[in-house]
Amino acid sequence: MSPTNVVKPGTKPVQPASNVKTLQIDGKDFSARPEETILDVARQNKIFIPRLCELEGLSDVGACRLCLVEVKGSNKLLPACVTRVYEGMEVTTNSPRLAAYRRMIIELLFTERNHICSVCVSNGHCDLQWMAQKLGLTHVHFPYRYPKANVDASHERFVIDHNRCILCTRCVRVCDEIEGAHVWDVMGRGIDAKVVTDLNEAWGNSETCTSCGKCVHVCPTGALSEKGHAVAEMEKRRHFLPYLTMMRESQE
Amino acid sequence: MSAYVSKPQPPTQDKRWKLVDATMRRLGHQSRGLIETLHTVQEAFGYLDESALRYVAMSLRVPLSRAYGVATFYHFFTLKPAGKHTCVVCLGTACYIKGAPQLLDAMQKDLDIKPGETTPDGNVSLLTARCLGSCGLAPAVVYDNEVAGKVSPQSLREHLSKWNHHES
Amino acid sequence: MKKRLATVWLDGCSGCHMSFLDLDERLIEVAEKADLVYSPLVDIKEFPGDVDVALVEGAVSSEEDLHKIQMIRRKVKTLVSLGDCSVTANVPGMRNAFGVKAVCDRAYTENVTLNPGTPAQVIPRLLPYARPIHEVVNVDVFIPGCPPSADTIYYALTELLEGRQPELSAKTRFGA
Amino acid sequence: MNLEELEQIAVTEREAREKVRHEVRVCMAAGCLSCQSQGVKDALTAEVKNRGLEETHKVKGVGCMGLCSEGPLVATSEKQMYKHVASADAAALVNSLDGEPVKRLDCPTDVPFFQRQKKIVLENSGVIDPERIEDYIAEGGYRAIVNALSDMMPQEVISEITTSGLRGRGGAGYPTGLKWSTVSRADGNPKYVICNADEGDPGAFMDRSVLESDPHRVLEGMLIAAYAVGASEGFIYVRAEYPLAIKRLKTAIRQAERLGLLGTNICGTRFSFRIDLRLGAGAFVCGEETALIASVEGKRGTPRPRPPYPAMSGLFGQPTLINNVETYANVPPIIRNGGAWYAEIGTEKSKGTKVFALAGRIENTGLVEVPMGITLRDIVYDIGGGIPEGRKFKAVQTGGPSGGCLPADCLDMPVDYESLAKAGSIMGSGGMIIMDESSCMVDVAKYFMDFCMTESCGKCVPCRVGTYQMHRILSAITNLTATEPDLKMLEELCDLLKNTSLCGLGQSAPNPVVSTLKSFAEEYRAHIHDKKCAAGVCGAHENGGDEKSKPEEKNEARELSEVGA
Repeated sequence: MSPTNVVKPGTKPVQPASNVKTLQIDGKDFSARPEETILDVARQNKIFIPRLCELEGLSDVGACRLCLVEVKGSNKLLPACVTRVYEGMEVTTNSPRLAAYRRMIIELLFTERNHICSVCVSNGHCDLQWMAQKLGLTHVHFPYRYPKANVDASHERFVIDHNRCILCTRCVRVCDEIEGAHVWDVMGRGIDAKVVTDLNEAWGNSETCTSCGKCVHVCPTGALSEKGHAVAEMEKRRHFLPYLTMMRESQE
Repeated sequence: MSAYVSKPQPPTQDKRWKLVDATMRRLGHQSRGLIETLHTVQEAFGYLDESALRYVAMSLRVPLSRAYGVATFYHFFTLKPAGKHTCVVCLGTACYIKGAPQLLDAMQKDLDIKPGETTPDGNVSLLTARCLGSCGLAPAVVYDNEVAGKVSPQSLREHLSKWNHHES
Repeated sequence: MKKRLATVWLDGCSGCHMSFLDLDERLIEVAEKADLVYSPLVDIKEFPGDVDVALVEGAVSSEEDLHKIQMIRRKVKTLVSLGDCSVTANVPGMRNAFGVKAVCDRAYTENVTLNPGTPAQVIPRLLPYARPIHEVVNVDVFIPGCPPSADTIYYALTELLEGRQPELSAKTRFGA
Repeated sequence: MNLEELEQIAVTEREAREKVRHEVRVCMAAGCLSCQSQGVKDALTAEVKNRGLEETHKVKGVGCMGLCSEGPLVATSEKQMYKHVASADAAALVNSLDGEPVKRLDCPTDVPFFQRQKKIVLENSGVIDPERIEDYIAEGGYRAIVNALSDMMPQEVISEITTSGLRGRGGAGYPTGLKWSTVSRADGNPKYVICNADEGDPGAFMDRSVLESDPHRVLEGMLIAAYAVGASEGFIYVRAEYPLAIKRLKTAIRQAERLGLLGTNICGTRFSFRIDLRLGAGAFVCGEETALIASVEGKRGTPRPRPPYPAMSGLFGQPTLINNVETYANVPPIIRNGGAWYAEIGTEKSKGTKVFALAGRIENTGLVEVPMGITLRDIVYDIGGGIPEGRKFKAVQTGGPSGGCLPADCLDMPVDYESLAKAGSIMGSGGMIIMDESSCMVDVAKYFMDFCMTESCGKCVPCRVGTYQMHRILSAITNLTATEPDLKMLEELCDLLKNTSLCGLGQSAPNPVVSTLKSFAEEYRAHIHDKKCAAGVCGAHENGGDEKSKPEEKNEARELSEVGA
């Protein structure tokens, strides 16, 4: 299998592969460089592993837990996005048990805030919605929480609707790692955690926001959107991310 | 740009900022000193307001949103001023088993405030603690800065009425 | 022996019923396999017994909805949750974060000049939350979608009338 | 500083002690201080001064004596102990020193509570003045590090620790020697040593007591660790809720620096080590090592996936050793007496002693140190004095929110890491809460779930939303409104959180539920099917003040937590 040229941010540019690891994913043999993760190898070889917080071009946080896989010899499930390959590794990316856990995690996300797909700007272009369908979800069997979440439309071009936020922190990471502004961060903790701009002020008043819109486009759901879109009209464009990462690395 | 790079000035002339400055100096004005600095602000002023967060964040070159995220992550920090008196009811396991919930009930009935709230007259703040480590004295309550052990709803009421009569 | 089919309209916009009607000429095919024994589309007042399949549109929002769905559950073999309102509470559920009083005040008191005040008669009392029907009774089949397409409904219905369990996640989704 | 100089300080101190005919020790740890032991000490000091006895009578503030429920405690050098002492008793106590003990205040020490303990970590607690380094040195303190620096290679130090069989006392029980050797072999400079003193278990106060009673012991343990792994900088991450421990640690660090036991070129060697305090700010999750590191770095205390483990990449990306207070406190005696000596205490896999904080429905609440392998029955009934008011033992909770509730049929189980884990709990940091029939086990499970929900950092989905959902179900059960499907959902969530959460907090959050479901299933059934709570805790009346709902308003039971600003 051909090694990829994509380099994860946060890792040093790779020296010529001194050694190659061979591993099995779902019974098939693959080879990879030692600094590559299970997800890297799976992605290169078109093996689907579900995930929501991960986005190619951003650092990995291992927070959504959808990419957990079974690795022979480990009694714990391991997140594919941050687990490095090793020689002789045997990975199972799907099993009835994993499928059940993944469905439950998606269900929990749906119960956490108010995800009303039918009236969402991202309907039809939403990673959460798509993932739910992909994983065979037809309903949520945990009760919904119905929190009162606000919508901040103070920015002249963008809107944040906390009803749709799944706290993946892609916006936090893209703003910090790519744009370098660190406008976004997470406040509070646990079920009350929330993304905020600056000192939890209205986004439109932010002194640090450059209005670049990267956060909007990496957002997996309709939480961040551009103004002027009706239901189902907000399509995200993410092609800039691998490009910016590549250009940045070539400058170093 | 230049406003950002130049040395931030304390929000007020208050002498207590000197304490905050001293802490930041001791920690080399590095971003890693954020929590320690916030401790100093909280100790000096009793809470962290927006201007304090802004000053500390600028001085330590920490993004504003990160400073806010840190200040709201830790329960020890508060963004609002506390009442004249504080009453901390310990909700550690030992205290819970030995009747801390009844103490909270009594507080709520008498003062009509929930944990984390302050009476409308600003006299008493009710707080809860996860564990004071005074489990041998359960249930424990901290009146202002004084730990009291084996508190009953009755003794709690007596203490509260003292606060109300003397100073409010 | 023809199957006995019912459709029910709780708190929803009737869009799912419209989508059902979009089966068009396939309705005739369905009619050959099943009798429509109860529906807002036909003039039958009492929900009959021994219903094989019931398609339920809408969330459980009022005391009347609750009473109805509990009664229907007792009389139906296969209860189908049809559309996002019955599967997720959807738009009717958008009031849940605000509480009944605030919602009624906004609708019946604020900005109202003629006889302001929440009506106490005729209109059934709202429950504290509009809820998906499976939070109230057991549901056998879920067809998400707002509304589910006629093709989806057709597929699900024919499978059910043939006694098979439809596999719906590939055909529809929330908000579809 | 070398061994001779250290010995000189010890000799001077001992000579000063010999001049004193009577020493009166007043407990100045947090427990007794909160029952006005400061006043007792002041009264005693004044009494001695008034009588002009300062030459021969010494009043000394010491650390915790263990029996916190009977405080303020006072002990004399004649091994007489007094309980519930008040300032007014000062004259009587001073009189008694040359005569008969004061009967009405007598606190017998020939009882199992004192006799059955084996003190290693607490050997100086209640004996020395925690605010004087000389007192610690007189008891053999700092000899281990000074010896190690002159006579032992770092590798030998690690090998002693490995021989001792010491395992992490913070809860998980990872072999300490193995951890040290990993850090010592890790590439990277500088390396860091961190002491986890963020004792967050609600119901545990062992670490606080050690810090308040014998802070130098922890500093010496860290020094030895730093020498062994090659670290030059250390941090003690201590809860801001422990002001007294912080004050005594600051004093101790200053004193050690003055004597050259901390700083550059310690004892004239090339070994340099400094220790700084970092104050925790009220986040239980910071007990998790990667979260703790984030917090020391001044960030939100959220954990990150491991590997890389802190031993390879920890604080500021450097190799970092993290142990908890009690682990470090065990180190000086191990180096002083040898690993083999330590390995003789305890069981095959769990060596040494463990400090437990006894609390809840038990006669003797306080701090005890017992050899590993002792049975729970011995701790509860013999040392703890059993359940007060003739009530019946129901369960003992160990390990806090990450642990479980053990029923009466576990009482004869030996207390060691493996047995506790097998029974569905964990050793944890050492909190032991005893419950009688007045406690409802579902309510207890809800209490811990409430704790985990509020302490969840919110980073990973299963823990953030799962603890909320579990708490909701447990609230419904204790409101007597839950149904059978709720119970099934609860079990599903237990399994989900255990297997998919990012860190130990989420993975172990189901433990209190799982263990009570296993041992007290009939209580859950009674709540759900018969709508009854045998302990009379649950149901109509509000408890804990956190429920807005009344049972008849079932639909309102779901809490609406404000997310919007």
